[in-house]
Amino acid sequence: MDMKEFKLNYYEKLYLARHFEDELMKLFADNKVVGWIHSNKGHEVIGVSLALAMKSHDYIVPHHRDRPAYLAKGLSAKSLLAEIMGKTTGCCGGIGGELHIMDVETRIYGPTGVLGSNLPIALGIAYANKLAGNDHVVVCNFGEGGSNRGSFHEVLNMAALWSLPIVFVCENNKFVEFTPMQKHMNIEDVARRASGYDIEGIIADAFNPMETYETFKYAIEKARRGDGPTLVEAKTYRLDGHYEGDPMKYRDEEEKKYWLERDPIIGFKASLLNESIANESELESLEASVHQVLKEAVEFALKSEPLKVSDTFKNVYA
Amino acid sequence: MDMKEFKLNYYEKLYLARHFEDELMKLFADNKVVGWIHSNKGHEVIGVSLALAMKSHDYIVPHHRDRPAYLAKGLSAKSLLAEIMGKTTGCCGGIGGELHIMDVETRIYGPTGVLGSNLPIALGIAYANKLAGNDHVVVCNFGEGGSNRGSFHEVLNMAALWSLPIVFVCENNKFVEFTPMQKHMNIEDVARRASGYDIEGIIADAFNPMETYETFKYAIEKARRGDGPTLVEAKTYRLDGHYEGDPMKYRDEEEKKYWLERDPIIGFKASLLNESIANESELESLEASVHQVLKEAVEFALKSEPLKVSDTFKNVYA
Amino acid sequence: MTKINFRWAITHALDEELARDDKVFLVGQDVGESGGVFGLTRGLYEKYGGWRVKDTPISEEGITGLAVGAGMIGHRPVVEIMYMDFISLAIEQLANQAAKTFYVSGGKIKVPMVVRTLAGGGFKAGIHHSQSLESWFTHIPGLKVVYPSTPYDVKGLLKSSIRDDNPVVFIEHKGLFSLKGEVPDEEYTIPLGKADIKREGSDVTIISYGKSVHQSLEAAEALAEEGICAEVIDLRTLVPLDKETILKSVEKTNRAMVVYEATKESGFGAEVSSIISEELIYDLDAPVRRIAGAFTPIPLGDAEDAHFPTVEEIIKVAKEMCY
Amino acid sequence: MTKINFRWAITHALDEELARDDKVFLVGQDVGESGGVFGLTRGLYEKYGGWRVKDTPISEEGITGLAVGAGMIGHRPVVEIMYMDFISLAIEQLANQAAKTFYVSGGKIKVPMVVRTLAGGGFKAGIHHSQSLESWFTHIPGLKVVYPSTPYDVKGLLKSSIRDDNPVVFIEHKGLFSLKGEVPDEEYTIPLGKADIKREGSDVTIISYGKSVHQSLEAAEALAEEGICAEVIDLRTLVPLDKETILKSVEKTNRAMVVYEATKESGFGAEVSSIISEELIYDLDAPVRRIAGAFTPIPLGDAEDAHFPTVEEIIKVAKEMCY
Ligand SMILES: Cc1ncc(C[n+]2csc(CCOP(=O)(O)OP(=O)(O)O)c2C)c(N)n1
Ligand SMILES: Cc1ncc(C[n+]2csc(CCOP(=O)(O)OP(=O)(O)O)c2C)c(N)n1
Ligand SMILES: [Mg+2]
Ligand SMILES: [Mg+2]
Repeated sequence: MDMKEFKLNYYEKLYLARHFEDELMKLFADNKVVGWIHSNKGHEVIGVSLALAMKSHDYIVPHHRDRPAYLAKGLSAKSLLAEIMGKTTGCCGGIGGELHIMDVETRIYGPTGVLGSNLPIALGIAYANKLAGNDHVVVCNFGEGGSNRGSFHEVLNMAALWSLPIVFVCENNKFVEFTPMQKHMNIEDVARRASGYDIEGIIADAFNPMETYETFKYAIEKARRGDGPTLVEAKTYRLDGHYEGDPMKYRDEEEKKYWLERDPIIGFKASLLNESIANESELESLEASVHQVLKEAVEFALKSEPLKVSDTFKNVYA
Repeated sequence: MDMKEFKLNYYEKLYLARHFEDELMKLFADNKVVGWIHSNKGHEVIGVSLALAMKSHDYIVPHHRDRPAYLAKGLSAKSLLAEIMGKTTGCCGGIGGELHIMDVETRIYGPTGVLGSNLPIALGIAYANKLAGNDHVVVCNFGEGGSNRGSFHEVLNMAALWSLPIVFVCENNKFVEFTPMQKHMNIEDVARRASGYDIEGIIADAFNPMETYETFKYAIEKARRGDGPTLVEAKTYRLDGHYEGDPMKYRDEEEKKYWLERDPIIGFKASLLNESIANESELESLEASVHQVLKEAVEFALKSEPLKVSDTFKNVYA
Repeated sequence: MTKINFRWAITHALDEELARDDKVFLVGQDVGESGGVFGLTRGLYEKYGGWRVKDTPISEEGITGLAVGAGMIGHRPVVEIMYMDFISLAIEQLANQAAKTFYVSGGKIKVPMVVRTLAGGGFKAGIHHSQSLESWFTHIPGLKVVYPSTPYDVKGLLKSSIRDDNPVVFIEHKGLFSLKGEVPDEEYTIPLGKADIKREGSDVTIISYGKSVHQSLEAAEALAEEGICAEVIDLRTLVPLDKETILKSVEKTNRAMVVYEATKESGFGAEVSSIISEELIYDLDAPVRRIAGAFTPIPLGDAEDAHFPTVEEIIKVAKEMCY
Repeated sequence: MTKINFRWAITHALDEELARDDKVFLVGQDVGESGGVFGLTRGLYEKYGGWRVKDTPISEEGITGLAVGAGMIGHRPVVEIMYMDFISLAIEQLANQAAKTFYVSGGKIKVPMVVRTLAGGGFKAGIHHSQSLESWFTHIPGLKVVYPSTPYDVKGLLKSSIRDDNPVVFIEHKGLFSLKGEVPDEEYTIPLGKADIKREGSDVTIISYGKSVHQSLEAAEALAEEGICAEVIDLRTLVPLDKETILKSVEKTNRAMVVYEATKESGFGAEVSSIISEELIYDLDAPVRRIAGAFTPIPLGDAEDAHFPTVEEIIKVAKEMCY
C-alpha cells in the first residue's frame, strides 16, 4: 500500500469511527439502544492505528471504548450496531450489547464488563499462541482507571517473565467515570510502570495519528519477533461524558476546548489537504461512502429482529 | 539507650529469634506442634531491625516468616509458642496456629494464610491512623513471591496516592516454595517497582544488621513525619526449607554455603566482640538468659491446656 | 413520618451515622465529590470531607481489605462495591479475612465493616451488571448478610449494620431506588436478624427479600381476590436468619414458597426451603416451592425480565399449592 | 486393573491427556520442576516441557484468566489452585468470564478449561487451608462442578473434564490422596453428570460426594448390622446434577440425607435437599436431613474433626429417620 492509499484508508476509518458514534448517539436518544453507551470520541486514533498496525490474525482484547478498533479491524458497522441494539444480526446475536462485543472472525475476544478482567484473558491468548509457536500478536486495551486493578500487575509480570507476544495499551483519557485520573494515582504516566517488569513503556500522543500508528507498529512487530511485551500509553482525552447522559459537572470547559481544537479527525483531514495527499473532492467522496455505509448499517440494524426472549435461555453450556 | 545497650539488645533479640526456631523444630519433630511450621532462619535481622525501629504503638501486618519480629516487638515466647502448639495460653487461644498470629497488645494484625491478602489490611490500618490524625506507623511484610499478587499493586498505588504512614517490607529470600524467584519475575529487585507509584524503593542487605536497621528506621520515621510510604526490599536467603520436612532437592548447596558463612547472627556476635562492645562473658550470660526464657516458654507451652474442642465453636460472631 | 425514596433513605442513613460516630467513613469509586454513580452519597463529601468520604481507585480487593484493616482497629468503614457482580474481586477479603478474624484471634479482634453493594436487575445492563450473589456470602460463617426491601427498612438496617461489630454484606437492589415509602422523622434502627411480616395471611407463606418482596406482595393482592390469603415474610436479614418467624408462619399456613431473584440453584432459597422441610415436613400440605432466577447468565435488555421471578409465576404456584 | 492411590490417579489422568492432545497444558504454582506441592504433577515437566507444564507466579487471578483466554482460542488449559481457600482470588475469572463467555458470545466462543483445586480438611491446617467451597460455583450457570471420591472416579472424571468444552471446577479432597482403589489398565472416561450408586440399599438414601462418600459407606456398613439397609449415592458431578438417580433412589427408600463437608448453611446439600422435597414430598417418610460442616471457620488441628460430618452422626440420623 502506498502512503496515499494508507493515509486515505486511515482517514476513512477515523471518519467511520467518529460518525458511527454520532449515529449511535442519535439511536440512543431515540431509545433504540439497549443498555448504556460509552462514547469513544477522542479514542479514535488509538483504535484505527492499532487495527492498521495489526495483521488480520492478530487478536484484540478490548475495553469498553474500542469501537474504533472493532470497525477498523473489519467488524462490519452492521454487525456492531445490530449487537448494540440487541438484534439477532449482531455479532453476538444481540445478547451482549455494547460492553461485550466479541467476534471470532475479526479476532475480538473477552467480554469487558468488569474492568481489568480482560488482561488475564489477553495473557492467556498470548500464552496459547506462544505455545502453538505461531506469530500471532495479542493487543490488550484498558483505561488508566482500570489499570489500577491488581490484574494489571499479575498480568504484566507474567507477560514479561515469559516474554509473551502481547502489547498492552493503556488508553489514558484523563477521566475515570466522574473523577480525574489524579484521584486514582499519583503518577502522570502509566507507562512508567513498565519498568517494574523490565519491559519497555512508551507514550504516544493519541491526538497524533501517525505517531500513534508508528508506536503501535513498533510494539506489535517487536512482539511478533518474539521480543516480548510493551506497555504503550496512548494519551488522549475523553471528549464526551463517561456514558451518554452524564452531565459532566466535573469537567473543566477550558480543558475541553483545548482538546477539541486539536481534534485529530479534523487535523488529520487538514493535513491530507495541506500535504496535497488528497483533494477536497476525493475526501468528500470518501466521506460520502462512509455515510452510505452507516446509513445502510442503521437501516439494517433497525429492521433486524430483536433478540428473542426464548433465545436468551440458550447457550448456557457448549 | 546508648549504643552498647542498643547492640546488646539487638543481639539478644537476634539470638532469641534463632533459638526459638531451634526449639520449635525440636517440638515439631516431637509432634508437639499443630499444623506446619515455616522456618525463618535467615530472616531474623529483618524482624529484629523492624521491631527496634518501631515504636510500641506502631503496627505490624506480617507474613508467615515473621516470628523474629513478633518476639522482638514484645510478644512473649510463651504466648507465641503456646499458640503454635495449639494451646489455650497462646495469643489467640490456640485456634490459629503458626500462620495466624495476632496480638492486640503488641499490635500484630492480620491473619496471613492467603499470601498478599495482608497488604490491603495494612493499608486499612494506615488509613485509619491517618484519619485519626495520630503518628502511628504500619509495617507490612511479604515475600517476593507474594508480591506478585495483584493486591500489591492496588495497595501500593493507594498508599502512595494518599501518602499513608506505611512501610512495605519485601523479605526477598530468593525462594518461593520450591522454585527460585527467577521463575516468578524477570527482575532482580522488587524495590524497583516502587518507582511506578512514585515512592522510594530501597534495598537493604538483611544479612547486615545495622544497615537493615538504619534503613527501616529511615523509612518508618519518614512515614511518621507524614512523608508517605516506602518500599524496602530486604535481601535475605531462606536457610531452611519452605516448611519443615521439605527435602530441598532444588537447592544449590554451594549457594547455601555462601550464605551460611555470612550468617548474621554469628557475624554480629563477632562484631560485638571485635569492636569490644561486649566481652565473651557478657554475651554468654545474655545467651544463657535467652535459653532460660526459651526453656520456660517450652515448659509453659507443654503444660498448657490444649484448645478445647468445645471452644472451637465460639467466636464466630462478635 | 415523611415519604422518601429508597435511594434517599440510604443517603440519610449514611449521613446520620457519619455525623454520629467519627469512626465511620465511606470508601468507594466516585462516592466522593461526584456524589456517587447513583447519587447515593450526594452532599456527604462536602459535609464530612475527602478523608471520611473517600473516592478510591478501581481496586475492589484493595478497598475491601482497607475496610478490614480499619475495622480491626476500631473504625467503622463502609465500602461501596458499585455492582455486586464485581464483588468477586472483594470476596477474598470478605470471606477469608473479615469473616474469620474474630474467630482466629480467639475472640480478640473484631472487624466491624459494611460492604454496600448494588444488586439485581432493573438497569437491563446484562451479564456483568445484574447479578444477585447473596448466597456466596450466606455460606460463610462470620459474615452477616442484609437485603432490605423498603425505604424504612434500608435506613434502619443500614444504620444497624454500621453499628454492628461484625462484617456485613449489605445488598441494595437497583430496582428499588425510586421506591417511595414512609420513614420516621426521628432516629431509629432495625435489629439485624429480624424478619418482617409484610402482609399477614393464613393459606400460604411467601418468603422473600429485596425486590422480590414487592412482587410477592403484588401477587398476594391478586391472590386475595381469588380467596387465597397469603402471608408475605420479608427476611430482611439472611444471616442471621430469623427461623422462628418463618417456622411460625409455615406452621400456621402449612404451605411455603421462597421467592428470590438470584439464580434458583444453590441460591439462598435452597437454604430456606431445606430448613422448612427439615423442621416442618409433617405440617406441609405441599412441597416448598422456589420461584427464582433462571439458570442462565442475565441477558441484555428487557429479556432479563423473563429470567427473574414474575408476579404471574408466584400467583400460579400459590394456586397450585392451595388447590 | 491395578490398585493405585487417588493421588496417582490424578497424575495419570493429567499425563494421559497431555499425551493425547497437545492443546492440553498445565499451569500453577510449583506444578513444574518440583512436581507439585503434593507431588501430583511429578514427572510431567520432564516429559512435556516447561511450556506445557508451567510453573507460575503467585497470581491466582492471573493464571485463571490465562486459562480462560487460552480456552477461548481452542486450547485446553488445566489450572491448579493449590488450596480451594484461595479460589476466592480466581472466582472473578471463573464466574464472570469463563462461565458467561459462551452465552454472551451468542454461542460462538467456547471456554474449555479446568480449574483443579484441593479442598477439605485432613491437613489440619486451619482457617485458610481447609475449606470446601463448591456451592459458590454450583450457583453460577455456565460452570460445571466435579467432586470425585475414588481413584477410579477421579481419573475418569478428570479426563472428561479436560475434554469438556465448558469451564469445569474440579475439586480434589486432600483427605483422599492416599486412598487406594482399582483403576483399569486401559483408557476410560466417566461422563460428567452421572451419579454413581456406591452401595445399593432400600431403607434410606445417603447422598454424598467427595470424602464424605467414604464416611457414608462406613456408616452404611454399620447400619447394615443393625438391619438398616442404606443406599449410598456418590454424586460425583454437582453440576450438571444427576437428579434422576437421586429421585429414583429416594422414591424407593422414601428417606434421604445429604452428607457433605462444606458448611451446611447454603451448601450444596441445601440444593439437593430442596429438590428432593420439591419433587418427592409425598413419598418422604421423614424430612430430608443434611449432615455437614459446622457454621464456623475451620480451626487448627484435630479440632477440625468436630466441625465436619462424622460416621457416628450419619448413623445416628439414619436411625432417627428409620425408626
Ligand atoms: C472492576 C470494576 N469496577 C468498577 C467498574 C465501573 N466502571 C465502569 S467504567 C469505569 C471507569 C473506567 O475508567 P478507565 O479505566 O479510565 O476507562 P475510561 O472509561 O476512562 O475509558 C468504572 C469505574 C467496572 N466496570 N469494573
Ligand atoms: C494466595 C496464595 N497462593 C499460594 C499460597 C501457597 N504458598 C504458601 S507460602 C508460598 C511461597 C511464598 O513465597 P514468598 O512470598 O517468597 O515467601 P517465603 O515463603 O519465601 O518467605 C506459597 C506459594 C498461599 N499461601 N497463598
Ligand atoms: Mg479513563
Ligand atoms: Mg520468598
